[in-house]
Amino acid sequence: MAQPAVIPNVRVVTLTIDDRDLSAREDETIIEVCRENHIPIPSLCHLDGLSVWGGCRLCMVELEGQARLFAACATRVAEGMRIHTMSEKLKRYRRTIIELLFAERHHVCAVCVSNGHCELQWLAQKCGVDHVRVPYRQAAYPVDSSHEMFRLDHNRCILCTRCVRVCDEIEGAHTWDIMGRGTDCRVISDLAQPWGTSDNCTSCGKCVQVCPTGALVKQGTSVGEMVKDQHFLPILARRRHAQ
Amino acid sequence: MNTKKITVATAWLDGCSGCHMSFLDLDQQLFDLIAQIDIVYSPLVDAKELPAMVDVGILEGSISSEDDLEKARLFRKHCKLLISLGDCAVTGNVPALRNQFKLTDVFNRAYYETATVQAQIPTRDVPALRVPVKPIHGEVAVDVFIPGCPPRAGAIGYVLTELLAGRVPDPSSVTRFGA
Amino acid sequence: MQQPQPKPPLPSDDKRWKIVNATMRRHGYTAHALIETLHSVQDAFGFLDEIALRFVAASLDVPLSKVYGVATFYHIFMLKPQGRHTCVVCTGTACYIKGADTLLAGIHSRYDINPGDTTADNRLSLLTARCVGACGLAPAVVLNGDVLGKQDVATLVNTLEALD
Amino acid sequence: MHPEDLAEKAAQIRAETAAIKREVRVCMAASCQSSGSAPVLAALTDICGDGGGTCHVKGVGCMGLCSAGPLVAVADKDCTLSNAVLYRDVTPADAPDIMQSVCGAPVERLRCPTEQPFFQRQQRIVLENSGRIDPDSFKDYVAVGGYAALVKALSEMTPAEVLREVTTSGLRGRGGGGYPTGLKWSTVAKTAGAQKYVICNADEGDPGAFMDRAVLESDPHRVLEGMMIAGYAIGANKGYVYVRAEYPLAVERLQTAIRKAKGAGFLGARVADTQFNFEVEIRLGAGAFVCGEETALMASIEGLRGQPRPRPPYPAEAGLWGCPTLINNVESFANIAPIIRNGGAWFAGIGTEKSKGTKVFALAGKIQNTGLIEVPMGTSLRDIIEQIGGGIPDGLAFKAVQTGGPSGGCIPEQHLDIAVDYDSLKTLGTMMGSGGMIVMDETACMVDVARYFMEFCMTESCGKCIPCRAGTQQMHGLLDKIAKGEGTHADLALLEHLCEVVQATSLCGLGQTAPNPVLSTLRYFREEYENKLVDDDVH
Repeated sequence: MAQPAVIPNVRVVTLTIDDRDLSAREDETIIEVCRENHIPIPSLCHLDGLSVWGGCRLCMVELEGQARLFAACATRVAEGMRIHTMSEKLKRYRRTIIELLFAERHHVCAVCVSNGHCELQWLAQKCGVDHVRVPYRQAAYPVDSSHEMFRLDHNRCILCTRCVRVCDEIEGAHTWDIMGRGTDCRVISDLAQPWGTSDNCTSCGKCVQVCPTGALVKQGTSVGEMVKDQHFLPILARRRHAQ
Repeated sequence: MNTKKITVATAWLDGCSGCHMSFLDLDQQLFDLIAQIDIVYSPLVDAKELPAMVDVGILEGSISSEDDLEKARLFRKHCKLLISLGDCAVTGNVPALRNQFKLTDVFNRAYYETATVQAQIPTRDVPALRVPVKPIHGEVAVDVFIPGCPPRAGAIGYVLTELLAGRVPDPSSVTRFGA
Repeated sequence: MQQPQPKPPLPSDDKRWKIVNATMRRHGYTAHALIETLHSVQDAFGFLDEIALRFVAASLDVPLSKVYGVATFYHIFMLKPQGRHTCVVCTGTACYIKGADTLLAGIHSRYDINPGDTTADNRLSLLTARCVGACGLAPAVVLNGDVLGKQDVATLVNTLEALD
Repeated sequence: MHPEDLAEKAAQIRAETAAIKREVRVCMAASCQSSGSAPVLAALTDICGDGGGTCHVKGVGCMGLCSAGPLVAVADKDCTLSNAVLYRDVTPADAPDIMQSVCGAPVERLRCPTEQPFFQRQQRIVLENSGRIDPDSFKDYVAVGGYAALVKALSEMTPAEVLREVTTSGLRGRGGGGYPTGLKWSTVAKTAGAQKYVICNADEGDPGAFMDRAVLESDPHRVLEGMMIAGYAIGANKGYVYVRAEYPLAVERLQTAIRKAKGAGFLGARVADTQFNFEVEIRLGAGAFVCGEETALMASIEGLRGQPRPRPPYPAEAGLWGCPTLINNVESFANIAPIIRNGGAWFAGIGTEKSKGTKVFALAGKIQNTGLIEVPMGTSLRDIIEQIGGGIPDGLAFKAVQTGGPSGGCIPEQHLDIAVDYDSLKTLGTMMGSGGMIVMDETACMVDVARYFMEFCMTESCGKCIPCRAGTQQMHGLLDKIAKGEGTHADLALLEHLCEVVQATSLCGLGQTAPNPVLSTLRYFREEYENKLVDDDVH
């Protein structure tokens, strides 16, 4: 993956992640350094090329000498940092957070067009979620099929806001936003109207590609058929920011 | 090798029987298993009564009716170890999709709107439906979960083989929701 | 050089739009005036309808979805018209301890409305608030902007009955 | 302007009213207004007329004992409340009798004794003018020494000296966190930036807390003065007061104060004829508790959804519109003027070793004297509740006092002797919070209390991070189940696990502290939970 041109006066720091000695530029975040070094850190809201959101809390890591946990996506590295990404405590927390997501809406994998290509599903498996201990919330959400090319199934939305950010920051349309608050939050287009009637959606489909689950998909796809392609994002992001 | 065979009971609650079919898909491996286990109660065999004590109980399907609940409780009571087999048992899956609707709407849809002859809601000899549909562990404690829709035959074989070997299986390495 | 977005015309010749416009002008039509402007719309019209949201969005050059997101995030903003009278029952801790829920139950049994509802005759809207800061007078309600302290179901329902 | 000029101006104002010997003060804060103090003020004014030039009727701010309102005090001018003759539950019909008593014997049937601990045990610094001056009068404020600290700072002190006094004072953030104010100011002062901001957090969201409301309604100039001194110390020329829309009277008084301070040359360009410029704007909240969190509050000022963002960067480095920003709470700012006037060392002499000064508490719930009090840090909870608060009404027994709002916890009888400060409350599993104290008697169900606070956090969660958004809802569901007597031991274990996860992983303070009411009630009243559990035959 292409990197932005290295700015000469950015210092290089040394640190350890899970007892591995590493070096990194001081303007990098922990999650960026982990990804470069193939250290797996789960995340659902972070995406290279989009602004930091810090909402999914799956990338929380432990820093030696600090009592609280830090979100790897929102924390810059520093000289001498000693980071732990896979403690038993973190694993327990991550598992619970994923269970909370599964219980919040209807993620019925068996009948999802993203089945087998879903970041939530992968993470559930990686984090050992073989069942959900909290009760399912049983709230019904609508499916918006009004757009001629794409479909939005709120039941599968995890509110990561990748779609909101890509539409605003990369496409520049800001068709999407979030309405309401708390667990009543919902992704909306324009004045919470059907997507197909949006005045400013350009139908570019970036939101669909960055969506980690089967919430935003192409029309006409059947179970397991929706495969997402996000390779364009770092390229577009770099060119946008170079402007 | 155990001298006494491990006893196994299975049942399907609100499910499509696909998980049982997947179990049968073990093909050749079934013969190895049968040498070590004794299926004492199952839709696959003739036995009509659940024995007083069974080593392993396997439940497919979600708890959608009073009958399902009763059977799940029965299994919990009489099985030393209880396995939730497949997504319907583990998550509620497709049967739980009806939780989004009112029960009356579900009945109307099933027995009036789509009926071609004698539209009526059956009331006799059918178990009452429960609201909401729940996974097995929503009502009784479960020891091992095998997600999947259906879980692959190999995954079922792996879990049983591990249990027979006296190990605690970790199905998450070979299974996931929905597949 | 980009041209500044031309300002949209006022939605109608209703004088209240001029008040709204004045609020936006005072803040230089910047995007960060959004919440102040929505307050101004609600003060003038009692609630935020689609016409208002579109007008504010166009005037401040803020995306529609962002305006809607803000309007629905804050509890004070109403997207539906309210009844002629508004009764806000405080559900802060002190009021809760002293029986705010019995006030709500009392209103429910008399008018058959829950918080967020308006009576069918459009006479009374019932809302709740997270502490109006009148804890010394718990349980308190705010009726048409006036705080009434130390309420019980009988006094409150009597007061509500006496409204026109 | 020099301090002597201001002192002269104050003397001039006092001279104008020198003939007035006696004052009739009517509480016009929100609580007494709700009880009908406005018609009382009108009736008294009507009878008094010009008072023969020696008596004066005026509206003042909060006198503290809100439950006994409307309150009217008859006093010699400049006399403090504890030495005044106080009347309670006054109606307009009582006006003639009260006016009679100005030069005669007190009206016994209306009398509210001020010898009681509620008045005598308080030490008023933040509330020193509250209930004495007319909050809408700039002159009243100046007459009692208002703006002297500002003028002193601007004319006689460098910003570094101001920072030093605030640091010396040991003042800690009164919004609840208890972060050292001097350190916060110094950080913003040190951060480079052409544009800096001062924000006054008046989004008093904790249910059961109304200290900031009373300060804003009773003495708004003092808050402005504190903000300006802060602006001078850190190099900011613009301030925002973010105040709840639920406090219309506070907003009105603040607007008046800003207008009058501007008119008098104490706000705006060239404050008090110095080179210092400072503008203040009011921004209205719109009913979102989470906006008390500083990054959410800044998002709200920027016109956005009030959702917090990860820290660092802290507001001191990158706050409002990315500029270095100082955020303090109303009560913190209200402490600044006396600190500058009397020196940091004077302030540091009050309170406990690590918590200096006084603290304003709002007493509410099942307690005799509901209202507002100000006591030195280190006063024991027992003193506050039994002495100052007058104990529990209706002959019932004390059960717990809740502090810290939805982020705090419940303290049982056995810990009542603890000296209240930031650190001692933390060791009890609760926190100072902004100062709300809700007293509960023996009839309270602690599971229900925990459920109440969890419901609060659930509805106030902004929805950004998963643990808070979904976790509070699941915890509420479990508490509801347990409260209804349907919960199992497995449910209680799951609840405790969720508490741990939500506390450790939530993005902002709302989520991180949301489990506190559950954890503290479990700590002290676990048997109440366990008594409600049903046997778990199937698990």
